[in-house]
Amino acid sequence: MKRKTKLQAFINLLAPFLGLILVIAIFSSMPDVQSRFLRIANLKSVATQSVIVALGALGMTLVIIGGGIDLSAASNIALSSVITAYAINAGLPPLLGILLGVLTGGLIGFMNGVLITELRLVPFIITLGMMGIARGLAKWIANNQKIDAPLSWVNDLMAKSPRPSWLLLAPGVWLMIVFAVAMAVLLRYTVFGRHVFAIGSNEATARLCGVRTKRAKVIIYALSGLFCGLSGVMEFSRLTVGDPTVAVGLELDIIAAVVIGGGSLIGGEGSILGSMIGVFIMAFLRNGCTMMGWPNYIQEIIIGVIIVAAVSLDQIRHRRAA
Amino acid sequence: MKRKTKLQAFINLLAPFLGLILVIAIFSSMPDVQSRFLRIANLKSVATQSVIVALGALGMTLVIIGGGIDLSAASNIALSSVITAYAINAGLPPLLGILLGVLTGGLIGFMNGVLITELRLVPFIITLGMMGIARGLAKWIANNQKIDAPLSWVNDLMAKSPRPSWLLLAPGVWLMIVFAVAMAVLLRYTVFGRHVFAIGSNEATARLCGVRTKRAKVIIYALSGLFCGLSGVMEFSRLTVGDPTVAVGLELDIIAAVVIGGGSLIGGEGSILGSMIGVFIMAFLRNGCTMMGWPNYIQEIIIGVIIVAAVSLDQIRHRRAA
Amino acid sequence: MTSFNAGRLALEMRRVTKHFGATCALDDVDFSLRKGEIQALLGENGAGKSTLVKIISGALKSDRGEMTLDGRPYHPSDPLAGRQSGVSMIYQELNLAPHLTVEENIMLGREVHAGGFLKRREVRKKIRDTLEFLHHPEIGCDVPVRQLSLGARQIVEISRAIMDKARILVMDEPTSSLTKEDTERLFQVIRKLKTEGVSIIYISHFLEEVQDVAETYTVLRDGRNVGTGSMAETTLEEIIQLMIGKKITDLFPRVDHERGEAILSVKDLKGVQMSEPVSFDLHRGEILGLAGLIGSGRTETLRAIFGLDAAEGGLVDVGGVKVLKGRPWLMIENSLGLLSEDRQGEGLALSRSLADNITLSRFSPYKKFGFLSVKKRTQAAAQWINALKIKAQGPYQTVASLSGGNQQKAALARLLHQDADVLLLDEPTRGIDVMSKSQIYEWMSRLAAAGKGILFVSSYFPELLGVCDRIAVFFRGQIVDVRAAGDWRDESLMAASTTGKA
Amino acid sequence: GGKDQAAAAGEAKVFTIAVIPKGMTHEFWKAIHAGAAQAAKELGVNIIWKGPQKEDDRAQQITVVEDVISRGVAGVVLAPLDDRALVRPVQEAMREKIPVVIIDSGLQGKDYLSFVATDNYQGGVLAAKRMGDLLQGQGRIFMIRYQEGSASTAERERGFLETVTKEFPGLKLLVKDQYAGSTTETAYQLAENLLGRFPDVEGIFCPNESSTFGTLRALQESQLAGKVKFVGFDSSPKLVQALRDGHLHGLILQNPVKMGYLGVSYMVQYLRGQKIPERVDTGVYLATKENMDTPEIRALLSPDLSILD
Ligand SMILES: Nc1ncnc2c1ncn2[C@@H]1O[C@H](COP(=O)(O)OP(=O)(O)OP(=O)(O)O)[C@@H](O)[C@H]1O
Ligand SMILES: Nc1ncnc2c1ncn2[C@@H]1O[C@H](COP(=O)(O)OP(=O)(O)OP(=O)(O)O)[C@@H](O)[C@H]1O
Ligand SMILES: [Mg+2]
Ligand SMILES: [Mg+2]
Repeated sequence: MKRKTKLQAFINLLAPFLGLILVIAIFSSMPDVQSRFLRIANLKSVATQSVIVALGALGMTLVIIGGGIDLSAASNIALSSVITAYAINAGLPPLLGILLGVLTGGLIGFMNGVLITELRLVPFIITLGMMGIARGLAKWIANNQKIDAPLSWVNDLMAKSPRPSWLLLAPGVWLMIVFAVAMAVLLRYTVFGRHVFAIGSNEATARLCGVRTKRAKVIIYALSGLFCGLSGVMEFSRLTVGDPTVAVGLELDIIAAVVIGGGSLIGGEGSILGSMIGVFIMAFLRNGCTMMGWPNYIQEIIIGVIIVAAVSLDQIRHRRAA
Repeated sequence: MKRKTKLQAFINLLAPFLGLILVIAIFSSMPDVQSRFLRIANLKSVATQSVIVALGALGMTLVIIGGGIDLSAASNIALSSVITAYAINAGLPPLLGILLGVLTGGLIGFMNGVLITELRLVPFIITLGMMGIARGLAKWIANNQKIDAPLSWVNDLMAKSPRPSWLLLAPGVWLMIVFAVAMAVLLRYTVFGRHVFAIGSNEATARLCGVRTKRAKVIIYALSGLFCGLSGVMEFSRLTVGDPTVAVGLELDIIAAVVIGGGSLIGGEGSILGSMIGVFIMAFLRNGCTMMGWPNYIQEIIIGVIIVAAVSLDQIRHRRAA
Repeated sequence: MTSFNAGRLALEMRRVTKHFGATCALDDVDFSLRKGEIQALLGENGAGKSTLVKIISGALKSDRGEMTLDGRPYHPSDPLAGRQSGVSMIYQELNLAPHLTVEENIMLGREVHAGGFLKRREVRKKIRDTLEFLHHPEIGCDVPVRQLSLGARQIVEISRAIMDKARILVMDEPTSSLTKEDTERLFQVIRKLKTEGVSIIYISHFLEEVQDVAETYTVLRDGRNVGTGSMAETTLEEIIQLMIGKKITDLFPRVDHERGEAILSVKDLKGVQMSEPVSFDLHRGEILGLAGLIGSGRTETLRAIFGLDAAEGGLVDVGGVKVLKGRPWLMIENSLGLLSEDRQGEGLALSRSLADNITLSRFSPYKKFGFLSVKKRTQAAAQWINALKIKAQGPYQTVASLSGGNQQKAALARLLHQDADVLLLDEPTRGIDVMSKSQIYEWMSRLAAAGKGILFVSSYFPELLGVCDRIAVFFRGQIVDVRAAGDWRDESLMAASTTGKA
Repeated sequence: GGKDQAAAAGEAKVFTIAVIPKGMTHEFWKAIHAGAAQAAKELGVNIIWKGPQKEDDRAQQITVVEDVISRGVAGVVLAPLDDRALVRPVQEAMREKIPVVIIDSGLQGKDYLSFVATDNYQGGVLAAKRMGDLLQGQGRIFMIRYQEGSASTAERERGFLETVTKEFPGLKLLVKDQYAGSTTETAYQLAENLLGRFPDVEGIFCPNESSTFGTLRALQESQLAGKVKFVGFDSSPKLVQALRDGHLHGLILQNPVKMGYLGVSYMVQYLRGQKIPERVDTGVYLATKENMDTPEIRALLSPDLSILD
């Protein structure tokens, strides 16, 4: 029994990597890009490109495990990036700008949570509404334009070649790693994490067992919002401008990453490691397709197929394990 | 007892209209557009504008009542419109072009259904994958361009002032009405309709009660696909070109319309009448905001707020009824 | 009278009223519970028992009325507040998070932690001990609950309640899926808790059980308290009379039925988790009982027959039609019907109306040119609601808002409406009151008389003995013995199901 | 640096040049692609034609630039979606010794070889002048905007607006802050709704192809086509037809084929060690029903895309 679970745990651990390994293997064997694909420089740029989706996915994992969904994530990222740019442009110190951006994200998330719990509406609708509201606000604040904030150290956060070169990776990538570990610990080793799983699995039960479900849900959405805010700051750092039209439709990418990584939209299932793998599967796919110079429509089709394939693989594994 | 249910039925019937009446009342009382808003010509154009979303919503209602979701709807619409344009451009008779467009939609839907039932994956993922695949195909077939098909009677289907003028409304609007009635009857007065509700409410129960759940689900998605195909034909008719980039993000509008109309994303609830009202609420909102000359961001914010408000109203009504 | 009045009041409720829309679930109910008292709460289905205890636990709020706990006013705002005040509860409908493991479920809401970080090692041993104490060491701490059978889940639920050092323990039908042995074990636990000063409210429709464990009783009828007293000073008949307002003469009414030719024969059927293939025949006009312990494979057998779960192999022959790889719809076409033991998870479409649920497996009478007559269907549903005395506002009421027992009746109504020739009944009387039970036994008897075959799974031996013609005993996934009902006794059934030896 | 290296490699090596548009599905980008392909064919180089996955998404264009740098190309011809956001990736390319030529829209800084583009502001001015002529300086008009955050169309809108206010005070702008959105359908609906509100409009200007076409459809549907003076931007077969039918009274044209052609050929010339100009204006032109059959305008209205097949 004990050995069985250990073996199974190992398979469970490896299986999600399989998809990623497959994608990397495919591109590494393509004669055109072979030599370039696995170069450090390319890996670095894939890592940097992943930061924005990854940060969003950290929060989204929490939300999805808790049985919800956050469609406003991408708009929230855009709004936060605009707020950061606005603040820095208005002459505030960059750190304060970052703080404001992150807090804006958190506020939107908090509002999501409060509305969902107080109006007792499905998260899909509340966050769909918030998606429009946040995007509209972003455009309003930016006055339908992009905001050209003066360059500052904020814009180095996502520089592919970081300033103190011993950092190796962009500070944003390190932030992503640190937060991923923190979130994994939160989900696995804390009471709150346990409650998130319980709420996603059966909210009524959680409530009857004395979990403060409302409070927990507000925290879940607020946390997710904070991550969107941070992601928005990173977006600003990368673009060097605050762009209200950025990240349109990105929420679906974020959700797809979580689901590819084993998150269940019914709730109660998912993991940070899985979601991060999902993020990297998508990032490597995009990167590989672009390097190959394949047309975008081919890329779109391939990504669609991979999403289905990755999740089916995961499903088959689960079924065998059950 | 009997009277009570009758009264409640009446309230249930009226309540969804309330949102629509409210929206219309607001704009009709705005001094700026008052005189113009309720003109026949404007109503006609709102009706015509609604056709595409409405046809999509007919299928989506079925899918959502059955406990699923179809994210590929908008891409499917684009693909079908491209196929129709391609066929007509290639010299096929327009009727055949329409047929091919509708069937393409049906095929994509059928594939959704088969994949969902055979791979036993959540509809969200399959249709998310299919969303990319259909969009990619559309761009591929159209060679990343618009397809300029020669004008034919197909393009009169969505003419605001229809050819035989006794039609009053565009043939497309009549089609929408006919199909809406047909779908409402299907849902309420046929065994298949009852099965759809049962599957959405509890799939295990439906299976236990002898519903061929797999077959029913394939039919649901195929039907939804056919409606997307028809919607694509209408899109082509309206634009006179087959545009692969059209309707990006429209799936969320369609879903929102269904949910505003009382559809529950958990399944087992929803109605055609409600969804149609949802469609018109959104269409009148867009129309009114544009007529008022409000900036787009205000419009985006207002629509977000209305989505949340409409659904909350519905929720409160339900709670009171319970 | 002496023992009845002794002891300090633990809980007192005064003039508690609760409405659900037009339904009055509780009407000016007074209720009191003493320290260390084991009190039975009895009543027909829909009498308001669950509603009353949910108000005590904080899951529901009363419209009106006062409550005191240990003399202090007590108005829990949510279940958490209730628990913190020392009220622990086992809900009628199992209350577990399917994705979480046994351990996680037991500790849910009361996790042991240091600064928010879980401390798992300490609780683990306690959980093991508790499960062992309940004689279910085989239930692993790390198994996700969704992989457990219904009975095992009930054990998990009980473990949770008794680990939660409560002052008041409420049990709403804790033994509905338990066998006699497990029930005995539970009673030992209850008595032990009593000596520790815990007060217990015990709801059950197994009246002999209740008589065995409870000292006092309160009977609810139509949301009113119609009598309270000492168990020792009353008889079952008196209690039943209080519950339903009249006397019940025959608990197991019987309509004579003749055994005919075989209508269902199962050959070498082997479910995925069963150790040995199963073979048996069911005849027309016969009620074949299946006895066994939790997880002995009865449910699995029924599901495999009906094609709900894949079987590794075997043959099912229904009235001459051989079905190898059954699909449920095919089974229904072959006039088989199944009642699931899990009414909430599988048996009912909770968000749909009674009419929808009752007619779901047979629409043919209401179909004309492919269209349904809504009126006819509603009328038919209303007839079944009357026939089974389902307490509801009408055919339009959603099933979710019915009481547990009435939901069970709705599931049964669906199966009866289906009019199948072979009925597979998995714990059909779970949570159903005495009166209705005897009515259901009568139905079964009558169906058998009409030439139908009935497979009757139950963990409640008296009903098997009272209703069946033959009884088969399952042990660890295989049939160990089949005999005519008259050749079994309570003890021999028990012996066969626990040891596997006839 | 790159120059010497490339020159050393000489004619023996076939260069691969990445051409990165803002999007891939507008006719405009097709024409650029055709020009680029033509140059590639003539000069014997390969091109990779790759835009952002989502049309007009700044972040994704950055990703594409980074990815082609990773892949290793001889040079990049880029139509930046943003004059600021693309600066850093372009700098990175330069650091990797990959030269960059900018086409279509401007880029801040000086980290590129050459800038080949239309003067968008001038395009707006030209449109305003045409509108003024058509209405003889008097009338009620719309200016429909393309999309939030799009710099090149914003320039055209600015050119139009400033010229109207300065030179044609008699033109009254009924609408000037409504965005058509990125697709034809959204433009169509917007125009339809605007026409419902202001049926007495006399002139309309749209700043790009999709908004022009959407508005055209709305005019045709409302039986107003031909009655309302309509000036659009860029070309597509349907717009050419509308010009011929008198539904459109002016189309401001750029020369995308030339832009693509020059972008690639300058890049190759640079790689081969030749000198190239820093700024080239490919010009804006006005097409009307009268001049549309002149060879010069016809080539702009219906560019030859056969090379792409
Ligand atoms: N959420 C609800 N909405 C509407 N009516 C309800 C709801 N919950 C309970 N009721 C009604 O209240 C009455 C009492 O229900 P309750 O569950 O307390 O009965 P019970 O005594 O526990 O019955 P059982 O023995 O069947 O479990 C029933 O008529 C039931 O239909
Ligand atoms: N304690 C348990 N732990 C894990 N699995 C269990 C447990 N109890 C039952 N099962 C699973 O359920 C299967 C058979 O249970 P089944 O439900 O058929 O039994 P049953 O006789 O109907 O008993 P029950 O009264 O529990 O329904 C077993 O083979 C086993 O896989
Ligand atoms: Mg109850
Ligand atoms: Mg069982």
